[in-house]
Amino acid sequence: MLEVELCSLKMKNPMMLASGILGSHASSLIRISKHAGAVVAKSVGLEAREGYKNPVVINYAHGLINAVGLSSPGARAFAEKLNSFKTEGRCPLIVSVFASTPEEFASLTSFFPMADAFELNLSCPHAENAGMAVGSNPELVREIVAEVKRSTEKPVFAKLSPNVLDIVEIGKAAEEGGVDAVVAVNTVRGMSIDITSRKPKLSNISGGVSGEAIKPIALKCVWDLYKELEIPVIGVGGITTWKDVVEFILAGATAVQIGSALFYSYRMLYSLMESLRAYTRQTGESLAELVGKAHE
Amino acid sequence: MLEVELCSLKMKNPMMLASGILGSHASSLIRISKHAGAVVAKSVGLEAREGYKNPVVINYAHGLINAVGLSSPGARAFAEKLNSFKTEGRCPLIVSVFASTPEEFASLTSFFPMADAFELNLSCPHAENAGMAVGSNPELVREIVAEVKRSTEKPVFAKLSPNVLDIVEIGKAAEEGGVDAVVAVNTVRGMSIDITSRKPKLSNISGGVSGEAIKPIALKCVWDLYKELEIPVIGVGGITTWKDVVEFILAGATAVQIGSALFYSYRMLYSLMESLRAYTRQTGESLAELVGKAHE
Amino acid sequence: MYCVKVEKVVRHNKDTATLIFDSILPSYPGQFVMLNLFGYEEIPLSLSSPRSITVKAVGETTKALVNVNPGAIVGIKGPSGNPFTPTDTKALLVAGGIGIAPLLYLHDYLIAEGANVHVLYGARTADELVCLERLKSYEVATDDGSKGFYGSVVELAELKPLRKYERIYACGPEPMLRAFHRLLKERRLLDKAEFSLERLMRCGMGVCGSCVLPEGFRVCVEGPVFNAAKLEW
Amino acid sequence: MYCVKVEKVVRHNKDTATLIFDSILPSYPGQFVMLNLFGYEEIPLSLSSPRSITVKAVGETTKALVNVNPGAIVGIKGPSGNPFTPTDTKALLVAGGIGIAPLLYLHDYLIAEGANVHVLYGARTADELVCLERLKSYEVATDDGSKGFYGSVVELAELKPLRKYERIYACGPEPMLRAFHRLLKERRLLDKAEFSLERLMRCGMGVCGSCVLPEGFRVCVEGPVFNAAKLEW
Ligand SMILES: Cc1cc2nc3c(=O)[nH]c(=O)nc-3n(C[C@H](O)[C@H](O)[C@H](O)COP(=O)(O)OP(=O)(O)OC[C@H]3O[C@@H](n4cnc5c(N)ncnc54)[C@H](O)[C@@H]3O)c2cc1C
Ligand SMILES: Cc1cc2nc3c(=O)[nH]c(=O)nc-3n(C[C@H](O)[C@H](O)[C@H](O)COP(=O)(O)OP(=O)(O)OC[C@H]3O[C@@H](n4cnc5c(N)ncnc54)[C@H](O)[C@@H]3O)c2cc1C
Ligand SMILES: Cc1cc2nc3c(=O)[nH]c(=O)nc-3n(C[C@H](O)[C@H](O)[C@H](O)COP(=O)(O)O)c2cc1C
Ligand SMILES: Cc1cc2nc3c(=O)[nH]c(=O)nc-3n(C[C@H](O)[C@H](O)[C@H](O)COP(=O)(O)O)c2cc1C
Ligand code: FES
Ligand code: FES
Repeated sequence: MLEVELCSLKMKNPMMLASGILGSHASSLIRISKHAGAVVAKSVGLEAREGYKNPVVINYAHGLINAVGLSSPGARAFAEKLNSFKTEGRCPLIVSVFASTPEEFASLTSFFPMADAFELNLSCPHAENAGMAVGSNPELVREIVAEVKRSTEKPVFAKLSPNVLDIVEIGKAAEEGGVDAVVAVNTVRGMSIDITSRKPKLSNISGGVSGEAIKPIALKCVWDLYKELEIPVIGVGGITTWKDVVEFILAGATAVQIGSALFYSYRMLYSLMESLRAYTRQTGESLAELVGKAHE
Repeated sequence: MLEVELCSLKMKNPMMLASGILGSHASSLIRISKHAGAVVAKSVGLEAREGYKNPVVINYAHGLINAVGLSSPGARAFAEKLNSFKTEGRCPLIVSVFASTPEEFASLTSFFPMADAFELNLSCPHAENAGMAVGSNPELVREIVAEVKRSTEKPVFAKLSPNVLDIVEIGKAAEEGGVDAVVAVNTVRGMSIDITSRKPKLSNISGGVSGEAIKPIALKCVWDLYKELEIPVIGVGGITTWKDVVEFILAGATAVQIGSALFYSYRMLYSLMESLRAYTRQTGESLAELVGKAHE
Repeated sequence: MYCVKVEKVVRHNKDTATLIFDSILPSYPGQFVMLNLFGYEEIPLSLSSPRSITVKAVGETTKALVNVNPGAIVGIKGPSGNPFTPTDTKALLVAGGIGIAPLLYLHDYLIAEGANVHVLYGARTADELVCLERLKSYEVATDDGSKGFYGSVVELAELKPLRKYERIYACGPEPMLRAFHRLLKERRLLDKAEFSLERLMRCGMGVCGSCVLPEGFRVCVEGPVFNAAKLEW
Repeated sequence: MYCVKVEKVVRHNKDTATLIFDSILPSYPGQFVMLNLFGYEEIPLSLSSPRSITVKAVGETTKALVNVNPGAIVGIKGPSGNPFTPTDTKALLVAGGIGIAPLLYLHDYLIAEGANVHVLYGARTADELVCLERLKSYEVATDDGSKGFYGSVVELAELKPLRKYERIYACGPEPMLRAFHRLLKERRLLDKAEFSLERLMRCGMGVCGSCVLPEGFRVCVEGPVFNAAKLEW
């Protein structure tokens, strides 16, 4: 009842681990893969990158704000780290890549033979020359996608930012470039100030808001993309309960990603899976049947 | 210690009632004016407008989502309603106006001799031909502001939307047009779906998210506008506690607006005022001294 | 918002019905819900018991509600609003038309509290009087004299020794409530009385301002039940 | 994040100090805080008592911390992480270098619980041994023999009847912990032992993944204290 097929990936349930959450080590990805439909590794670029200084993540009553700054060991070193997922992982592995140019994006795919699909980070809101900086220009998005598609046979997903005037415009550009699915959304620009020290709480001053606060914002993006695109939409942003999963599916998400909710527990996906199983048993419908139902 | 002067308006504290919250009747505006630095009336257009069907507001654990749809009795009727504020109001009255063209905007000001200032709604995310629909185009924003400024001697504020790629670009356009202050932000696009009925909860399908959820998003806008503009910034979005007020002031807000928090209590502004008084007594600094301090 | 199922529909006459839900809504008499009949509008309705509403068809949504089939799912926000202040002594309930709805709940509640409850209930015709079987002690008035007192419920009330009652509760169309307010004022009984008012409601949660009274109160939060003395009528 | 004031700074030697806060942080021994010295980095530090940290200067932030002035305001996230499992019987604490910090807190806590506590504490030189005056029963080891046993603290431990202790707690540099792990494994005592580990931490709240061990555990959530038997060393 929970199984989903997404661009040829067979997933045991529609829940994927979102990029950047516990995705820097094969060991945590393997652990989470036990109950995930798929896992997305932390975004990786060609070269090693330090990321911002601590503090890079803060939590508030309604979610998290992070400015990790795409820290990563670089493609070669990360590929080595991920190798053990091939034998021990229990679900498809999606490798998230960031870069500044179409060529650079395309050059990344060959490093990761263990990947079952690629996710293009066109949406990190707090990185220079990467993420949103390249992902808010529809022309560039189309080119990036097209170039990456030429470099690999595997499915390619484009992860979009909500920090644009019209996310559908970017989604359409990705679709025209030949992308297999869109992922909506990455974090929403935001920040927080400590009133005692009178300083921004993040070393980078601002970052991206994730978690429950952004759920209605992400849901609206999924709704709009589902309406206007032909390709599948993967919903992400604030999903914390099984009801949230259903809400995103009804809005049009074929699959969902879960990030910040792991804050509450490593076993999050397991308990969501159990609840979703109970739900489908009760309604008698598979989750796949519910995709986009709220549009009817 | 709490007094603020904003574009020649003398305010007993930096807290203004945000537009659209309890702002359709003089009686509620008068009641709130007792403890507010200023009040902004519900946005009004030239003609009467029904707004959307109920449900128009929903609440979730982290804020509200509304699609009232700029319902209003039209300029003439509303001006009559507001008349009694002149004698009974206890703070400056700001009239918020929406329209589709610069000329229409400008024509509205003459209806409201009781207004101490005007706020231009360039940012409602769920209205056709008004709000964001006109407020996301920098050229048009510049023209609207210029035209309105020609129509009145009173201070004019431009209320901006966070649903754009670059709010500073719009803020600068308003500044170039001659606006006296910018107000950031209006609500963030969002929606919610009821999983039992499998329908969007709002009659308009989507609406604008307000309340605590959007505080970090609004704060980032205020921070960026303060950095790049010369004119005062009025901060709004999710302010619920006195600490939030201080946080916005540190980020660069000369004054703040409070909307959704009135959900908790009509006496919200009173209790915030008392807390802010205690805070300034403790630190020995006036709130006006703190504006933008977190940038240092 | 959450959903409840309509378990049973009791038709009282051609345009009034009581809808009984499949679950109890924790509430006090006088509180209302914002009820969303999907595909129609979300409207405010007083609870006529902890698990029912009693609704009169006056427009599109109420018409659809009165004709709803058992099993229908409706969205609910609330119960919310200020309830009636209960008493365990002598209470008079004064209802006009569908204003009986919240008073039905109050009636049962006060009797359970051990109060001595009497109801004055007016309508245009006998046919419009509903749920009389639920009332322990009542007198009715009809505009056309088709049942009970010939005249309005306020005229009926004028004949009564109102001072005898510890508390007086009223709900009905605003002209009726205003007339009753005048009567209570003359008799200096405003303090003892609570009125349940109606206003156009949009949000039902105290933010939009559409239900605000000239006194500055919100019907959805400070009301719908107000002490009659607070109303500047 | 919230802020606390550094009330007092106790310098132990040229690069180690204890910072005492103006308020108690509700916590258990073994838990850590993410401490933000504004202008520097936010770093993980174990509590050395409910209101202090004991820190050794190894880089920019720790250097600045050791030299901080009383009155300084620092940002705190936590206390968080898995604490040591307490005991009220016989306990052995094995510290290497600044690894003494969480064990100081544990030492006081176990004694208050009525446990019989003995400490083995190693460092490079006598000068690096701190807070000895807080320890009730201890033996020290130095790499250069400048005080106590001449050798490493693990070599010292090897000479001890470890089986006598109900629980064994260790904290120190990873090579030391790995050597001690081997020793405990040989003696089949891994089950009785808990180790406090360090890893580069970014978020300190279980989401970023930078502190994850090859076993899949997060040092910031499932750790920093782990049962030694769970470590695949
Ligand atoms: C606190 C409160 C409690 C109420 N309790 C009950 C009750 O228990 N039973 C009952 O039958 N009715 C009750 N009402 C009235 C009920 O809400 C309206 O009859 C209903 O909203 C009309 O909706 P409609 O779509 O059927 O009619 P419409 O076509 O919208 O309008 C028909 C008539 O109803 C009036 N009306 C429309 N919307 C509202 C509104 N939101 N509030 C008040 N009047 C409105 C209009 O002015 C018009 O005269 C209550 C109203 C309030 C404010
Ligand atoms: C759970 C935990 C508890 C700790 N408790 C204490 C304590 O009580 N007292 C104490 O003095 N130290 C403790 N540490 C170590 C302390 O966090 C590091 O010494 C500190 O982060 C170094 O920061 P720096 O800027 O001074 O040095 P840097 O210039 O950043 O680095 C100096 C050295 O410290 C290492 N290091 C840097 N960052 C970290 C990090 N986040 N975690 C671990 N090692 C790091 C580097 O690899 C390098 O060798 C603890 C670490 C962890 C993970
Ligand atoms: C600490 C942290 C790090 C993240 N790193 C990345 C990243 O490297 N690449 C990426 O595409 N998204 C990254 N994200 C965004 C998430 O993948 C996700 O889109 C976002 O957090 C919203 O989902 P959530 O509310 O379930 O967390 C990160 C989020 C967090 C909180
Ligand atoms: C019910 C409701 C109605 C609103 N109506 C208006 C409006 O008419 N004009 C306007 O400029 N903003 C309107 N807003 C936006 C608020 O003024 C404010 O910008 C926003 O809610 C964020 O502030 P808050 O989080 O304090 O509510 C409305 C908000 C709500 C919740
Ligand atoms: S209905 Fe919105 S304030 Fe009462
Ligand atoms: S430090 Fe981020 S998961 Fe542990």
